[in-house]
Amino acid sequence: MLRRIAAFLHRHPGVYTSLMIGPSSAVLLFLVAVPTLIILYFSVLTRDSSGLIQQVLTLENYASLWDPRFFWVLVRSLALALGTTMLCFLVALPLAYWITMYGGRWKNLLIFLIILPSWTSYLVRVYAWVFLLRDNGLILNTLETVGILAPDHQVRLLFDWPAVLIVMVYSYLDFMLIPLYAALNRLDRPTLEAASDLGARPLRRLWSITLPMIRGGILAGSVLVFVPSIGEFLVPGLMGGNKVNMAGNLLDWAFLQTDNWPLGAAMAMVLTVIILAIIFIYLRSVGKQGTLERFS
Amino acid sequence: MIRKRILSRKFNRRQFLKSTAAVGVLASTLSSRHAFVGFAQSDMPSELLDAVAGESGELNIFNWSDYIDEDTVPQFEEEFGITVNYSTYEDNEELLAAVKADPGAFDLAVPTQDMMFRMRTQGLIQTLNTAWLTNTINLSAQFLKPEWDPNNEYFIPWQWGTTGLAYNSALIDDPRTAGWQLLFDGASDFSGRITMLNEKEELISSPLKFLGLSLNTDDLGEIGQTRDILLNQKPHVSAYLGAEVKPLLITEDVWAAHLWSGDTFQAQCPDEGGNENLEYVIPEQGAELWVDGQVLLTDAPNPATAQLWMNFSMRPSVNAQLTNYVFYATPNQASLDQNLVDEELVSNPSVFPTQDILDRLEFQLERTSEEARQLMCDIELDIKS
Amino acid sequence: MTATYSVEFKSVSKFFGDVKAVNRVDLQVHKGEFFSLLGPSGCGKTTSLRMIGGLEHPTEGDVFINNICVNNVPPYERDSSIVFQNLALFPHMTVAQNIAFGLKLKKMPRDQIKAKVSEMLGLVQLSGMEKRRPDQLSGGQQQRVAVARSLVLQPEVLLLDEPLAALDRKLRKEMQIELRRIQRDVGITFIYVTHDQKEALSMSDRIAVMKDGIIVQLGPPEQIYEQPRTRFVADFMGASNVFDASINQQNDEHFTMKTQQGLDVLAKIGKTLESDPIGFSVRPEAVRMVVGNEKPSLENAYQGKVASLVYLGDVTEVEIELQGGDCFVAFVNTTSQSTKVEEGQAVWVAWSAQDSNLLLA
Amino acid sequence: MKFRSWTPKLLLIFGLLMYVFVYMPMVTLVIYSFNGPEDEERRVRFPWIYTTGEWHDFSLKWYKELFDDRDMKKAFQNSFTVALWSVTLSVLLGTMTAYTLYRRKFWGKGLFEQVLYIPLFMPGTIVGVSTLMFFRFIGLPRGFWTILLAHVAFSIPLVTLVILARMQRINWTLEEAAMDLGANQFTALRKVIFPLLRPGIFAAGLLAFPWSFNDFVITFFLHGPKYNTLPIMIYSMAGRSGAVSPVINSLGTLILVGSLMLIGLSFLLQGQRDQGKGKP
Repeated sequence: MLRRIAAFLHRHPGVYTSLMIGPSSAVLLFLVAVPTLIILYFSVLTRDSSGLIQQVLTLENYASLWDPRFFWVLVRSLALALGTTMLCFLVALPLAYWITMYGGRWKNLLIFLIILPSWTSYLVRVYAWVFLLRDNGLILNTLETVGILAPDHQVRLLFDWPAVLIVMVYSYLDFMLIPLYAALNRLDRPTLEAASDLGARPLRRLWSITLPMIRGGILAGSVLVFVPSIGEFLVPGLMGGNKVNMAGNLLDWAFLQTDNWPLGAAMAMVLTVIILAIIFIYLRSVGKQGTLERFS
Repeated sequence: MIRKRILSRKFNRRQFLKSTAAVGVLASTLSSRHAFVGFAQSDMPSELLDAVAGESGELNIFNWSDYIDEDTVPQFEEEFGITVNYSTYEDNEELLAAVKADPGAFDLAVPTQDMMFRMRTQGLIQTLNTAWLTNTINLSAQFLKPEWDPNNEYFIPWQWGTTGLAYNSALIDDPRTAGWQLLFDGASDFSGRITMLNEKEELISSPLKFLGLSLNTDDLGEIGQTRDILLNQKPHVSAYLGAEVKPLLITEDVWAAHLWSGDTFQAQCPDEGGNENLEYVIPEQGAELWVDGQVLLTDAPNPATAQLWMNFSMRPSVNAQLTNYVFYATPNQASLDQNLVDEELVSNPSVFPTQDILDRLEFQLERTSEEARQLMCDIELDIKS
Repeated sequence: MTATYSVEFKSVSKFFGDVKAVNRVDLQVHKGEFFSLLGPSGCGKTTSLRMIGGLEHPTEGDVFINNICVNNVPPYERDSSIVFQNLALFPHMTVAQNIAFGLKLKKMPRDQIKAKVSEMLGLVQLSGMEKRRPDQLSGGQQQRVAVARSLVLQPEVLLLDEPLAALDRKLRKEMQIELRRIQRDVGITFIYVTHDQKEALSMSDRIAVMKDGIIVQLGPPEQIYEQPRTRFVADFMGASNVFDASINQQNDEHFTMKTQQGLDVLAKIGKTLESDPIGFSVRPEAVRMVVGNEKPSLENAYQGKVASLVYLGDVTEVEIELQGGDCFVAFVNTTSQSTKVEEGQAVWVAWSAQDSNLLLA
Repeated sequence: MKFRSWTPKLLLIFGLLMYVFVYMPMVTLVIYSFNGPEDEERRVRFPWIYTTGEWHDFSLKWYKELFDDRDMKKAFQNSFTVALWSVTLSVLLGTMTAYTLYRRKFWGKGLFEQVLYIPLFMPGTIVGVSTLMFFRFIGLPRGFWTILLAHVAFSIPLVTLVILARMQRINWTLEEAAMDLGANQFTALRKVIFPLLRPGIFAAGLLAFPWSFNDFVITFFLHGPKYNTLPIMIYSMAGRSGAVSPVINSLGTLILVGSLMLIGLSFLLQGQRDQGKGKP
C-alpha cells in the first residue's frame, strides 16, 4: 500500500509537495492570515450601549482612535521599543564580542548560559525584578551601601519608565545577542587582522570594518527586539505601575477590561499595519538569509 | 474508609468543625454514602437533592482567586459526592468577558453586586429556586432582601468588605489620615509613596466620596470633577495597583494605599511577617461597601448542584471558615451568633465595621446612564494614557 | 529479434527551462559493456546518467533498461544503481550498514545480507573494515564502499558519476585499474561519466563524447582518439595539431587539403564521408621530426625550424614552425641521442597520409 | 598598543556584569524558594509574605507544599501537555515545511515564506487578540484547543527556521542515493535524512518546548477560565496576593535544575558520540 502511494507521489511530485506543505499552510492561513482579516472585520463593527457587538459597519472605531491620548501611548510604545532596541544593542555588542574573541572553547557554554534563564517561567523572573528594583530593594540598597547614592537620594526605579526599560532589556537581550554573536562568529578574523595591519585603530576598525560586516546580524537583532517590544504589556503593567502604559496595555484594556472589541480591533489593526510595514521593509533589505541568521 | 479520611482531616484542622452537618457526617459514615446524603436532608431539602441526583455530579465554580478556604471544596465534595471544578478570575471585567465568551462553561460565579446588575441586564444569570435555599435564614438582615435583589432570587452573598485607606502609622503622622484628603490633598506631601486601586469603578469612587458625593451619581458634572482631582494626583501616585500593593506596604515602599479591607488585614498579617504599623481607615467622608455574591449562570449545566453549593455556603460553619481564612466579613449572621468567626476578626472594626461606620458606607449600584459610563471610561483613559 | 541492450535512449531530451541539457539523444549500451560518457561540464552527461537512474525525468523520449521503458519507474524500483560524484555514503552508518542498506530494503534475510556484505567487502578489498564509519576511511576506501554499496544489489547497470574526481592522481590511477577489474569480475554494465579523456580512454569499451546535449562521436577509445570526427572532439581529446583547411583536390584515394597559411596536406580516405571536411588533425606522436637536409619519404613532409622545446621526461614536445607559418607539435623520444635539437634549428616535419585525420563540421 | 592591553579586561568586567544582570532575578528566585517558617509543618495562610525580603529561616516547606498543591499540579500538567503536543505537532509540520521549502519549488513559495516569518516578530498581544477573535468567530470555546492551535501556529516558523539552518549542512545527494538503493521517498526521509536532521530537530524542540511551556501573553488571551497553564496560574496568584508565592519559586528552581540536568545529559551524550567518532 505504502509502496503504491510512494510510487503515485513520485509520479505526481506536485501532490507530494502539496501534502507536505499543506498542513502548515493551512495553519498559517487560518491562524495568521485569517485572524488578521478578522481584526479588520471586528474593527468596523459597532458596539451597542450594553456592550453587545452589532453587525453594523462603521468607521467610528478608527475615528475614536484619533485622540491625542492614544497617539501618545503609541509614541511612548515606539520610543520605549526603540530605547530597548538601542540599549540591547549597546549591551549585547560588547558581550557578544567578548564571547566571540575571548570565549575560546567556552563560547557555546557562555551563550547557553545567557539563554538558560528563559527556561524558567518568564513571569516569575519579571516579578523578581519588582523586589530588586523597589526603593528598599537590592539594587538601590547596594548602591547606597557602596556610596554611589547618597542616603537621602530621591532615585526611584520601580513604577516608572526606567524599570520598564531595564526589564525590557532583560527580557529581549538574547534576541539581540544571538544574531550578533552568530554574525561575529562568522566574521573573518584575517580581515580584521588585515585592517589592524593596515593601521586601523580599534575604534576605527569597529566602525568601518566590524560593524558593516555584521550588518545583517544587527538588523536581525534589532527587528527581533523592536517589533515584539512594541506590543509588550506585561512589563509596562508590572514595572510601570499601570502608569507607563504601552500599546499592549491598551489592547488588554480594550479587549479584557472594557470588553470593547471593535475599538480594540481598530487599535490592533493600526499596530498590525505598522508592524507589517517594518517587517516588510526588513525582509526586503536583508532577504531571508537575515532571518536565518538568528538560528544558524 | 470515608470515616477514616474525614477523621484525620478534621483533627488536623486548626478549627474543629462544630456544625451539625459535620457531626452528622461523623455519625453517619458507618453506612454507605447514600445513607449519609440522606442524613443531610436536615440541611438540604429533598427535592434539591433529587434534582442534584439527576445532574452530572460535577460542579463548575468560577470565583475570585484566593477567595476560599482550602478545605471548603474538599468538604463539599466529600459530603455530597460531587466533583468540583474550581476556576478563578482577577476582576469583575474578566469574569464578564469569560462568561460571555464561554457560555455553559460554569454553573456559578461570584460577581460583586454591581456586576450582578450588568450580568442580569445582559441575560447572563437566571433566577434561583428560593425554596431550595433553606439556609437563607442565616443571612444578616443587611443582605436579606437588599435593594439590588429584593427577593434573594439572584444573588447569594459570599463575603463582603469595604474599600478604604491603608496607611503606615509609623511613617505617616498626619491628621489627614482620617479621610480621603490623605490621598488627594496630601498627595504631594507623600509623593511617590501612595498608590491607588487600578479598577475604574474603585478609582473614580474615591474622589466622588472625597467630594462628599454619592458614588452612584449619574450627574456628568459631578463625575467630571473627579477627572481634575485624579489628574492632579497622578504625578504623585507611585502606581495604580490591585492586591500587588500588599508586599510593598509591608516593605514600606508604599506608605498609604487605596485598598480593600481584607487585603489590608492580610498585609498586617498577624500570623507572621506582616507590618503591624499598618492601619486601615474608612474615611470620614464615607467609602464603598461591597458584597460578592453567588449567581446562577444562564447556561449552567448543573443548576441544582450550583444551588446545593449556595445553600452549603450559607451554613454558618462554612461561611465562618471562609471569613477566618480570607479575612473578609461574613454575611452570615448565624456564623457570628454561634461564635464561629475568630475573635480577632470580629473585634477588628476594619473587618467588621461598627454601626456608625456602616452608616457612612454606600453600595455601588450599576449605572444606568450610558453617558455616565462613557465619561468614566474616558477619565480612566486619561489616567492610563 | 532485436538485440537486448542494457540501456537504450530513444530520442531522449531533458530541458531545464530554456536550457536543453540533453537534446534528442539516441544511445544503446550493450550488456556487460564499460561505457563512458565523456565531455566538458554542462554537456549533459550527468543529466543523461541521472535519467537512467530515475533521478531526472526525461522531457521527451523514452529510456529503456533491459528493453523495458522505465520512464515512469521511480528510482527505487529501477534495476540501476549510481555511484555518486561525492559518493553520498551515509555518514551515520558503518561501512557494513552502508552496504547492507539496499539489501535490507529488499527484506533479504539477515544471514544472507551478512554473507553478501562480506563477499562484497572481499571484492572491493575492504575486509575487516565493516565497523568503521565513512569519515574514518581514506578517499580510496570510501570509493570502494560506494561501489560495493551499489554492486551488492546486482543491478543491470552501474552508473558512475565522476566517482574519481576528488582523488589525487596516483590514487586515481589505482582506482581506475581497480574499477576495471571489478567490472570484469562482476560482468555488470558500467556507465561511466567523466570529463577526463585519459580516464575514459583507459577504462572504456566504448566512449560517447557529448557536447551541448548531443553525442558528437561514439566509438571505441582508439577510434575516438585517433580519428576524432570533429574539431571539438579533436581538441577535447588533446590533439595538438588541429588545422582549419579546405579541399583543394580529391581523387579516389586522397584528399588534398589547403590550410589558411597555404600548406597543402595529403590525406587518405578510408570510407565515404557524410559531409565535406573543414579541417584535419594529426596526432603529435604520428608526426616525425627529421634532422638534416634529406626529405623524409612520407606523403606529407615540410621544412621548418624548431620554435620551442618542452621536456616532458620520456618524450620531448617539440614545436616546429613551418615556412608558411603553421605550427606543428611532435613528440620526440628523449632517449634517442640522434634527435637532440636546439631552438631555431632547421628540421623536417613529416607524417603519413593515413595519419591525416579529416574533421567534419 | 596600550589600547590593546586594557580592552580585554574591560570587556571581561563588562561581560561578568552582564551575567550578574541576567542572573540576578534567577538567584533571587532560588533564594526565596528556601525562605520559610522555622516549623515546616505549620500552616501558612499567606506564603507570599515570605518573598517580601525578610529572611525567615532555611526551609523546604515550599518544596513539600509544591507536591501537595492540586491546582499547581493541574496547571503544570496542562502546561506540559500543551507544550508537548505543540512541540510534537510543530516539529512534525515544521520539518515537513522546511523540507519542502528547501527541496521543492511550488506556486506561491515566495508569499508562503513571507507569511511564515511574520509570526516570529508579531507581538504576543496582537497574536493573542487576533486569534481570540478568530476562535470566537468560528465558535471554538477557549481552552486547551485554542491554546494548542495558537502555540502550534507560532512554533512552526521557529522550528522551520532552525531545521532549515540544519538542512543547509546536509548533503542532499544522500537522499538520492537512498532512493537509488531502493528506498522510496518516505523510507529515504526516515532512514537517511531524519537521522542526519536529528540534532536540528532536537534543537528546534529545545527552543519550542520552553517557549510553549512558558508562554504567557498569547495564552493569557486564549486560556479560557477553566484551562489554566502554569504561567497563567502564576499570574493570577501573583496578581491576587501581590507577590509570587514561594511555592512557585520552588517550582521555578526545580524546572531550572531539571533543564540543567537535561542539557548536561545531552552535552554528555553528544560528547561521548564525538569521542567515539574520533577513534579510528
